[in-house]
Amino acid sequence: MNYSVFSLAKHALSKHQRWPRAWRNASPKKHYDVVVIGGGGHGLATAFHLARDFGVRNVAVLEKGWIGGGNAGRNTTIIRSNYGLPGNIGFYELSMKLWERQEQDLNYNTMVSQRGIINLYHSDGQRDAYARRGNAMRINGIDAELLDQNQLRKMLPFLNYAHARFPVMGGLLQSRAGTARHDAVVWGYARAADRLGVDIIQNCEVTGFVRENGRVTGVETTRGEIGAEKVGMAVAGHSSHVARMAGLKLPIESHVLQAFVSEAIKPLLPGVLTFGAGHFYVSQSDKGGLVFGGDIDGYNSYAQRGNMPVMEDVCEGGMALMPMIGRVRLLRQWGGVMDMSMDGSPIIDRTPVGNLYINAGWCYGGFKATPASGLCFAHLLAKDESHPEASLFRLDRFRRGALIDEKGVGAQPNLH
Amino acid sequence: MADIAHSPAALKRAEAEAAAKPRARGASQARRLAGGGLIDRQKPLSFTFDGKRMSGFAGDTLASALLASGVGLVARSFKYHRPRGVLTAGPEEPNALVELRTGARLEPNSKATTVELFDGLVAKSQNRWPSLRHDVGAVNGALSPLFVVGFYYKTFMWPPKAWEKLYEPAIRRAAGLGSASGVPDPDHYEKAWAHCDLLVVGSGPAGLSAALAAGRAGARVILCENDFMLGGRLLSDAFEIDGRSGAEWAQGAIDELAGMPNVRIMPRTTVFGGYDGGTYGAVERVGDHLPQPSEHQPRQRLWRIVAKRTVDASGAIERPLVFPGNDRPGVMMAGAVRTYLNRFAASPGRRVAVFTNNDDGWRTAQAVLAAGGEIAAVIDPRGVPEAFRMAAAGWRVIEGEVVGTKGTLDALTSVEVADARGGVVTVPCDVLAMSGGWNPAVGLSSFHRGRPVWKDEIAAFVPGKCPTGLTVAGAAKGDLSLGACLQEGFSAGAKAAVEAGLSGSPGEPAQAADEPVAVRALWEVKAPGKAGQKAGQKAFVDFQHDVTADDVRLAQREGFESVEHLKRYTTLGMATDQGKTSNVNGLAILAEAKGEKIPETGTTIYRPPQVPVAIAALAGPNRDEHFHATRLPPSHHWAAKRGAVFVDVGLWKRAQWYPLAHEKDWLESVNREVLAVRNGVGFCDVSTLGKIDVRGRDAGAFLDRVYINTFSSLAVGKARYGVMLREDGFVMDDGTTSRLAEDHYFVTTTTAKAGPVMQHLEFCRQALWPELDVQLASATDQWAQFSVAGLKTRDLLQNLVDPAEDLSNEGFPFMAAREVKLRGGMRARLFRISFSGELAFEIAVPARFGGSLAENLMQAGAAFGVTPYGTEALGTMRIEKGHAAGAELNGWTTAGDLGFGKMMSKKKDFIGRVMAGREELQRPDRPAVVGVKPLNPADRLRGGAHVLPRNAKLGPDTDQGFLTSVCFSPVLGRWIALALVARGRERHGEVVRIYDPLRNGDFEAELCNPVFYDPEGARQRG
Amino acid sequence: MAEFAWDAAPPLGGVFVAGRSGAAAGSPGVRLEERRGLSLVQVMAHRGKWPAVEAAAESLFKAKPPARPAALFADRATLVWSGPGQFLILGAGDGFADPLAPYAQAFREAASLSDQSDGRALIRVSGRHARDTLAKVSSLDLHPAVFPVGAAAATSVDHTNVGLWRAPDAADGAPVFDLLVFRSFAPSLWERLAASGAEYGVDSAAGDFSEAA
Amino acid sequence: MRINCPFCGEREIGEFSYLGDAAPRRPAYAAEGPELAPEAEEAFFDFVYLRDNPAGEMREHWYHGGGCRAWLVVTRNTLTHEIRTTEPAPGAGASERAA
Ligand SMILES: Cc1cc2nc3c(=O)[nH]c(=O)nc-3n(C[C@H](O)[C@H](O)[C@H](O)COP(=O)(O)OP(=O)(O)OC[C@H]3O[C@@H](n4cnc5c(N)ncnc54)[C@H](O)[C@@H]3O)c2cc1C
Ligand SMILES: NC(=O)c1ccc[n+]([C@@H]2O[C@H](COP(=O)([O-])OP(=O)(O)OC[C@H]3O[C@@H](n4cnc5c(N)ncnc54)[C@H](O)[C@@H]3O)[C@@H](O)[C@H]2O)c1
Ligand SMILES: Cc1cc2nc3c(=O)[nH]c(=O)nc-3n(C[C@H](O)[C@H](O)[C@H](O)COP(=O)(O)O)c2cc1C
Ligand SMILES: [Zn+2]
Repeated sequence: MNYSVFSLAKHALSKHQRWPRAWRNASPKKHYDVVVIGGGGHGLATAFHLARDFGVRNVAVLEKGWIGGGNAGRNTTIIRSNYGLPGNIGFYELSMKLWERQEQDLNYNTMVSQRGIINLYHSDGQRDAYARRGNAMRINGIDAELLDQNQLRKMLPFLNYAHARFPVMGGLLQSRAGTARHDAVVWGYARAADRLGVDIIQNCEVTGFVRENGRVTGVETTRGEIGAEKVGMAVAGHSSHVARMAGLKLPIESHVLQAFVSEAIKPLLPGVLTFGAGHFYVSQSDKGGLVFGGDIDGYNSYAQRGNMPVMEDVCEGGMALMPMIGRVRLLRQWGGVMDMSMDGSPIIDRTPVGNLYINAGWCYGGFKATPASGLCFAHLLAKDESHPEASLFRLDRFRRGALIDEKGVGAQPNLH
Repeated sequence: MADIAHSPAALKRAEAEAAAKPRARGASQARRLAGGGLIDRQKPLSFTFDGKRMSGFAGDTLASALLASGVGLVARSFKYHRPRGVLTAGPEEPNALVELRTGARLEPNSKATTVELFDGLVAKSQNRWPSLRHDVGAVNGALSPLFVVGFYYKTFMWPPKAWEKLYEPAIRRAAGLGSASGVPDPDHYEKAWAHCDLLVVGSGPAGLSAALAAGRAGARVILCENDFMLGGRLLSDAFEIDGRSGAEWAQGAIDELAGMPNVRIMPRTTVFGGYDGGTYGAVERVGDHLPQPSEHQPRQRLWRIVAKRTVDASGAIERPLVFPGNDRPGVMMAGAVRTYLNRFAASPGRRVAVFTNNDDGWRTAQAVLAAGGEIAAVIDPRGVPEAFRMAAAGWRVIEGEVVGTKGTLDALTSVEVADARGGVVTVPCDVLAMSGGWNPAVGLSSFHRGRPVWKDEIAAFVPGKCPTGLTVAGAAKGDLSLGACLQEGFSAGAKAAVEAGLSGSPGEPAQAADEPVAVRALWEVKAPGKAGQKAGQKAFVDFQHDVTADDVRLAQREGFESVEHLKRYTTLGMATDQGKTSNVNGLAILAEAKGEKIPETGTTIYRPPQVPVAIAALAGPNRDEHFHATRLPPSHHWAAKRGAVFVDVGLWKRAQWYPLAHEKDWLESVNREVLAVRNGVGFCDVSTLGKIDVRGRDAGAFLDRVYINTFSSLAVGKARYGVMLREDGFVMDDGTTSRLAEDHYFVTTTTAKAGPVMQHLEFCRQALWPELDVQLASATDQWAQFSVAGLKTRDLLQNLVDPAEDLSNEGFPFMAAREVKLRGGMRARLFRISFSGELAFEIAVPARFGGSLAENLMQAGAAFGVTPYGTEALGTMRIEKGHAAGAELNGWTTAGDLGFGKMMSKKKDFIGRVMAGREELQRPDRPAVVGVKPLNPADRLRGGAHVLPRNAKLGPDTDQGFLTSVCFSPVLGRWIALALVARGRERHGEVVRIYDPLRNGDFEAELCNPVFYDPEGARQRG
Repeated sequence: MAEFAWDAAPPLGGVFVAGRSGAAAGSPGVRLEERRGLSLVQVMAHRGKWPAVEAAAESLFKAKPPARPAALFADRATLVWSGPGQFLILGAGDGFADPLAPYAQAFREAASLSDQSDGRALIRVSGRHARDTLAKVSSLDLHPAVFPVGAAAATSVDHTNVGLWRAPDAADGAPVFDLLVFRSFAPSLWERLAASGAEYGVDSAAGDFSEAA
Repeated sequence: MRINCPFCGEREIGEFSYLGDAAPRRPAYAAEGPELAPEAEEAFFDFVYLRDNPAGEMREHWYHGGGCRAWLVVTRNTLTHEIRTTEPAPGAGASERAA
């Protein structure tokens, strides 16, 4: 049954006693055409597109905990397509286009909110670097504008222009960027995939691979063995761990990124803002909390919690940029475990192991990728060839040197 | 040290005096008890709430003062805008939130129950319009049948564009509670570090006992108390310890601790988080109890406390009961009622009904009587507990449950009670004190992800695996009774002292009886039969977010069965009270709906901060101009005197250009500086370049391994340009290195990479090649190093150096480097290197003489019109000269891309050599540095513009590169640029399209040799 | 050609005015002093040559150099540990004479020397609130039992490297700490120290190293 | 987090910077001549890019750049952040080792 204001009214009459489950509580079948490991945004979106666009409906998504319990459920929800390098540009724009019709695709209000993102610059060099990026976007038909300080003062009068340690000179604006309600994205894909017949199996951890002469034929799980023609892993943060079960070593490290939210306050910030002279970016959730974050903690970690120096560093950035938030209180602090790849860009590819496919290395930027990642991974799983927009996210690019290193810092994950 | 003015005893004293004198009692404080309490009746304070003037006493919180003044309605809830009153007496308060203070000091969402009253305090109710009593938002309540949990996920989807335009703005306006000031926070904040053997969190009986035991044993103890008064529940309850009243015992303990030099007592200090390595975060509210912080003092101070051991004695939080109408003003926590009566001498109401499922609630009835109040009834599904048989004689006791409440907007008039037989009686009363049992405060003990475990005896979760070094004591551990708290706290403190290696005697623990604490879980009142129909009010679980028991069940039916899904779907526990009163009730109701046991359902994850913390406190002094330190080069003061314009380069402030009075813009100044150099002579402070002394027998061999070219072969007295790669084969940094002695090289790096290169060299030395004898020292700040450039350079320097020095081309050839004597007895280093392409030297003297060097260069060059120049002119000349710099060394370029391919030695191992050989790094169509000249000299180039094939169609495949460095070349009289362009080296002379839509640039230009100026390099060798 | 004058500009010249700042009541709780006119030589032992370094140091100072974090107050100079196999020789210097000269011979075989005389500024923090002031900038535990006279540390303050050691107590028994910071950072550090001490009352001064005890 | 520098004692994490896994060893190869053996490229690829990324104990490189400038090898648990040992890198404090 479709969600709409009418169905709401209808159910109000029956005191909301009759709402169906958003997705079935499925238990594992013996065998599937495709098993997707990981019930995060990417895994669920992959299942959805397999079922809807490629007619592959005998699909299971295996989640070790509760769906969305990983990074999909703990990210700062920024969506944007303001990348500057071939490989990324087209892919993230594909994703942005999918975001723009997501509510209709899923019949679920994921609150995609295109309130815009502004990356601030504080020096001529930084301005030119953003100009390079923005121009690359425009060449690819993506919206981008370079704001000077006057334009910025009109849009963001509350920034610290008067007493800035590093002058706030302007910013790169992408108006179509914004945020989406992260949990809703997970639930929306789950419900839509479920309605197409996909089994979403929670509390089902993959503990190993079943292999016949080198090729994967299924997975071992905490809920028994499950056979599969093909297995796709989308286990962000735990990719090395799962890949090791198949004897693979990846160009990936697991790092913690923290995020913070303030007490809910009345509307204060228009869109998404990133500080160019420190580690701080922020937006305001529909609930009213300032949602902000900064740099990763900087050392390998699976602890899913952060430390104090980064929290202080982020708040220093916040106060340097907008001292008006000083008396707003920080309500909660958390962390997520992410795949940090060696060039800061993702991997969507086959693996050297037959029937095993990988979707990994999303670093701190994979939420915005969710729709396109799902579509492209589904494409790869269904057709055994890369989607055109994901054709550079290859596993062997590190060996060949075809790196996609937006930051230009090289093979050191904690610097990306 | 403890703020003695606010210690219980001091206030008792003050009160005695007060009793003697005629009452100094705030006229409007109708509900203030005639006597008792730990408030200072000698210090009346006045404040306003929603513009209405009221009064209270020192020692009050805003909440207690409001109650004493008879204010029942203080706030509106988040979603349905329901009228709400004060529920608790602590940081767990979900209802009584106000906008505190005004203007730039406005603090939204301040909990009236934790705000310490001060004279002139101004508070405003929030999330209501036009007023607290008449709030149109209340219609949401009427619409609640539609606004069920999760409703917005199911609608607002059409038309697609309407979300940003229509629905979202409306939702956002409705959401949020208070407003931020919108202007910079005017107060100062500080950070500090503290170290101790034992950190004690909380100053109740458990905390005080722990501090006493450890302190007596000689341990360095820090005792942090969130409240402005120490004592915890001892301030609220009529306890007896060692034959004295609890409050008196607490005062004794505080006095003893205050007398110990090894103990630091920190009131108004909240330990908000525990992090790795025994590091705890705490916020000290230095000036929040004052109208504004006193001079030279911060508003708040962030403490990083490093503790060998920690005792978490943060107590327990009382649980509301979930029954229809439980959110009405006048319904309060039973423990809070005792706090208001005993500590604040403020009566929430005369006629009190108690609804409890545990023995502690009954003690509220006793407290009410003791305070001269009246017991309307005690309602307990268990009937009268054994322990209270005597006391309860003559009380109206109903074995049953409350199933509804009646009252006005701001007061309770009666409660509906369903008795055991299903009959419903109406009990008139103006306060309902409820107690659902106590939840140990498991926050701090769970922040390292140890999951709390269920304890049936107290029907609550208690700490599970605790962070290393932390032990829990008292109510926080689930030992709810006083005797146990004292004992537990004491032994925890004594143990910590021993573990910290102290042998002193902890003395004796204090003694007290254990009060009854029996409880029978009651997660939700389900009114039987007849009462069922009668009720029909909402039963709230999360008061602030208006999450009801029905909402919990609806979420469960829709499949949000994981407790984490429940939280995210209903927002239960996500309000400013962090679910302190709602989490456990919510998950218990979920467990029942799922037919699970509570421990199976489990808790959500506990995260810091334990209570919300002001963002400014976490930033401390690092804001505004002090966000980061500032580095000043040796000529800074001199340049400032000349009116230089400065630019931030990393942390450095460098002179960007030196404007003259008549010059109309920066370009005019920069052009003048460039031409002055090219036609005469000028100088520029380049001290910010990284400088590293590389010494030791194997210094040469070492540099051979870190540079692509060879340095062991460099002659003493010579300099050589070098390029370093990262191990992945891309360029890391470049610079000139001079050999000053057999075993002494002087390496320079780019300003930006000085730190990273030093770290890299140390790694190579210590981790990769320990066998080499190499020593490294940073000399960046040691030398004032200026570049002196231009035709007349030699003439100028001849004036400055000792006559004995030979600066002729033979005596001091290109790329020579050595020590020289200067007139006036100064020693200096002279390097004949050129960034500008002119005849140039770099001259270095000890940094303290940087100012003098500038003066003396001016003097020595006066005859030649010597001109100081800044970073802009420096950049212009290097671009004219085609030197790659920061913008070209962007982390994506190989030595080949930059034109240094031939420098890469094939005879030795060096960092990055192997990976630089990868196919993609060798492709012929890689970008290369080229020069760019607009066909029309009037066209202005801009950094970041892209290079496309002439009349190309826009699209992914047409992008061929971009402009990295741009300047106006005064010698060529036009804008020129360096660019990284695919196959650039082969394309000199080709016309391309320069595309810069961001700045409306779109014109044609010619690719050319990047060396625009003096390609043969005759001038620098001249 | 006229002669050229070379005036030494101290790292904190023009950054502060000597005298009282912050809280004005009572006697100042903390004293900040820039100690000017340094000679500072970093000694870095060659591979395996620590014993030889000790010998050389003893010949010069009649004392073993610190092999672990410590500051040693010899009669001709103060020796401060600055890292494994490294220490600083701190004395008075006018910047004209080559600071390495007096030591080059003795350490020739044993160690590399690097002139740091102009690379650092020396700030002395003393007074009854010296510890409270430093607690706001330093993460070290400066409790007397943990950080006695002669204790030293290579540490950082506000993300900047700082050498910190405890000198003998002042006449009034108040503790005395010396902070050695990179010259270009000195003004920022000074300002942070002055702000941190403000609530106790600050007395700022400049002194010549050779004069100070 | 706090790291116990073998030279300085226990210090807060802000004084240190992180490099990563200390297990991969920089390969030796025959550097003479223009053409390198293909194995060299394989070995370096492994060294530069591939990581075990264990969930548990890991030996890793930390730099006490905000202190004594020694490189350290720290054994740390990536699940709990507990540190078991800290040792100097082979060349740190080399002056005290035999030449
Ligand atoms: C604090 C933070 C802020 C972020 N902010 C942004 C942002 O603003 N914008 C943005 O674009 N990106 C952001 N990201 C990154 C983004 O969240 C991730 O890249 C993205 O969510 C990863 O894809 P996913 O949703 O599939 O991952 P996840 O949600 O982590 O899904 C992976 C799932 O795999 C499951 N799993 C793991 N191992 C197994 C196993 N053996 N068996 C079964 N299941 C398993 C996990 O339980 C998890 O549910 C942020 C990340 C963090 C941590
Ligand atoms: N009879 C019962 O059912 C029952 C139930 C609960 C408590 N009690 C009584 O309550 C008392 C419990 O003693 P206790 O010492 O364990 O707890 P307590 O409640 O007496 O003291 C805890 C103290 O810790 C402070 N605190 C909490 N979190 C803090 C933080 N993060 N930072 C700084 N301070 C913080 C609180 O402000 C409070 O003052 C006993 O007297 C006991 O009899 C009785
Ligand atoms: C966009 C966003 C908004 C959030 N808003 C709130 C909030 O208003 N209140 C709250 O308690 N937590 C909020 N959180 C944090 C969550 O409670 C939770 O901490 C986070 O999703 C990580 O999950 P975990 O803490 O259970 O590991 C928010 C998280 C996100 C990503
Ligand atoms: Zn160290």
